[in-house]
Amino acid sequence: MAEQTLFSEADTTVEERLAAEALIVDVDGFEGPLDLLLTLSRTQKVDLRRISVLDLAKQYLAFVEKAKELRIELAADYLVMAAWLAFLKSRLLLPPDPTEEGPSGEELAAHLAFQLERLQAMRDASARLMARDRLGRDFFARGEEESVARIKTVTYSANLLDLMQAYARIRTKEDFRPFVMDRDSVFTMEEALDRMRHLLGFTGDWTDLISYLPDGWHSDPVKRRSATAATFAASLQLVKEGKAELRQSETFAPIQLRSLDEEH
Amino acid sequence: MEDQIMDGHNTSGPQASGRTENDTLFDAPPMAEQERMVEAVLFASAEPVTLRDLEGRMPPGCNPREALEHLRKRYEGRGVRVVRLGDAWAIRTAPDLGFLMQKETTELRKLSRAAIETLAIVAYHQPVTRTEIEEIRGVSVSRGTIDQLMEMDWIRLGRRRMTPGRPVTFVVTPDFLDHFGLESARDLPGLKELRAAGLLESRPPPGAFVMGQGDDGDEEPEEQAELFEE
Amino acid sequence: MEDQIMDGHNTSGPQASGRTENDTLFDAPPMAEQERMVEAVLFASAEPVTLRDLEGRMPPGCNPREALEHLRKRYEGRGVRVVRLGDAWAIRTAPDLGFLMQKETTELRKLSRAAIETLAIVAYHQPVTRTEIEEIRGVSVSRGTIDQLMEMDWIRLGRRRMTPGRPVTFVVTPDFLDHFGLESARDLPGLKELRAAGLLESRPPPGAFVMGQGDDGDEEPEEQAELFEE
Repeated sequence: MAEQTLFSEADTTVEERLAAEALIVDVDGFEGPLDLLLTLSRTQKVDLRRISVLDLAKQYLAFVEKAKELRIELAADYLVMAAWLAFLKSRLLLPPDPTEEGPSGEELAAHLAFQLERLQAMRDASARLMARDRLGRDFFARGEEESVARIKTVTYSANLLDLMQAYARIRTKEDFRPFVMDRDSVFTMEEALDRMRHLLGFTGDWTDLISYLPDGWHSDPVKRRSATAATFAASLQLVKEGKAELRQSETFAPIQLRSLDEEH
Repeated sequence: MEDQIMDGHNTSGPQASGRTENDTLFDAPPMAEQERMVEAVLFASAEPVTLRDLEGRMPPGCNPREALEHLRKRYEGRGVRVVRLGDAWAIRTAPDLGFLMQKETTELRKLSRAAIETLAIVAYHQPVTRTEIEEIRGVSVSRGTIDQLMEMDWIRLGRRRMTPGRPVTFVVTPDFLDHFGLESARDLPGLKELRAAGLLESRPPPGAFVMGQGDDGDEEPEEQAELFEE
Repeated sequence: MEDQIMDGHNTSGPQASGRTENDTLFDAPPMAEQERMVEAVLFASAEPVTLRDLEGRMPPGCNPREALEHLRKRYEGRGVRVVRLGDAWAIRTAPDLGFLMQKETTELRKLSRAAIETLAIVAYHQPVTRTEIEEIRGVSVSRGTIDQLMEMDWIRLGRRRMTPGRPVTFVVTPDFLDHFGLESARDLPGLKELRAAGLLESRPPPGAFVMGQGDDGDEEPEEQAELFEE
């Protein structure tokens, strides 16, 4: 019944429907499923301790359904809560299964009611707290602090935040160090291209690509890998430019390159 | 007078030790005089002054606690009042005269609903872990909220909880008490009723179906009690 | 007169003047109440207050001059006095109690970055040697920085490390805990918690250490615990 007052469009007043829509559209205004449940529970107009969790679960599920119908994106929390409430609802409605482990529906419902009551209590408490007479608004501290004796003690100010931030700064210094590549063992494609443009003219026939690797880049595996990759990429570039052609007799066979440039 | 001030700095040995002995031989000033001293110190400072600080400043043998009680009575019903804030004391204007003080009113920082609720939860449930705050509110506590409350010096770190993960806890500060005119956290409005209703308990959810469960569900009630009692 | 009384909403002329007359017909608060008002204003104001200013703040029909006279008499012989400064009035501590006011003249200075970083390292890694501090900071620590922190009584010498050279270690003091509102150095939040609170923007380097155990895993926890107990 409760969900009817919220959602049924048949016999409700315009105001009620507007209110229901406002509730749905304003889903971002709720601070999570618990907040929404608390708001819904107010429609029951009873003490939070005597709330019907079953009705509340129905209301919530209806709310989620309605939100889906209206194609409102609900955050995952809301859907998780919906799944849990659906489970709770079934537990409350079905006769207890003696073989089933775990807490009873009533226990779960009681805990939810407790959570709602506690949240409401904290809301009331914070309202009462903020309504108290407050320093700087209702009552005041000494306006003019006195300094009589001229004894200068230097006190250094530092608060806990300073301390923690300083520590965080030191411990994460590494994270902020600019990333530096190990240039020593990297042969770039530009370098390879440069080198091959020079060499291409001197090699008339098919030549193994590996022979284009610069001196000193053959033995160290790291260097060799980088130089091979760069040389291969550079050779593709040369083929694209129409200056060379590549061939390979079979998979994993040596790749060979020859110049296409007629003038050389 | 100078001599007292100099106590920290080591002046020549024999003289200094001689004085210390002498000091304990002096009779403490009469209570009326002690009350004047406390009055002067409290008036001069905008910040609450701790009992320990008063003891340190007043001549040896003084009983600032008793002097404070006299002073508090003296100012009852006056334009300013002697208020207690935890271990510290301060003079504050009477709240009913706030209307005279528009000039002094400071713009109170606007706090978000999340911040206000978090503050209330820390005050009423202290010492409380972040997870417990989240469990009570049903949503995660945003990054800035705790930070902001700590910056305002209304909450601070308490003792670590002796549970797995040893999570840090939060408690309210003397500044918080001062701001809201509370003698101690025990004087929070409605605290007794809330406790009697069991609403300050951190009840673990039954069974495996845990909504926003904490890794530190097991609360030691003694710890909290201890904090509020002293 | 009219401005004070009026709430700012300008009603039509004759009506307004009619109200002014009415207002002056209200009885002024009793003198005891006026005295309270003057007391609160003098206390809370950052500067001496002139009679005119008092008149402006108090309800119409008040006689601040008379209230001041009463207040001045009331404070005769007390720890504070009502004093006249030119044409303005203020509450000041009695001159004979000036010796109590020494603490009010402290100068606040911001701790240098080197000092706060060194302090943070000692707090998080204690007991820690100077060499270790330098390793963590990545720069050398000047003699002055350590001296300053020791002078402030925020760090002190701990036990010598049982390693070649038997280097001295540093630990934080109870004064440090007091100043930073900590129950123990173990209550300092770890990197993870700092990040959760939004104090850290970056992600941890792989295998980053977890607070508490530090990178000096060879430190026996007992040693630290012991240090804090005394």
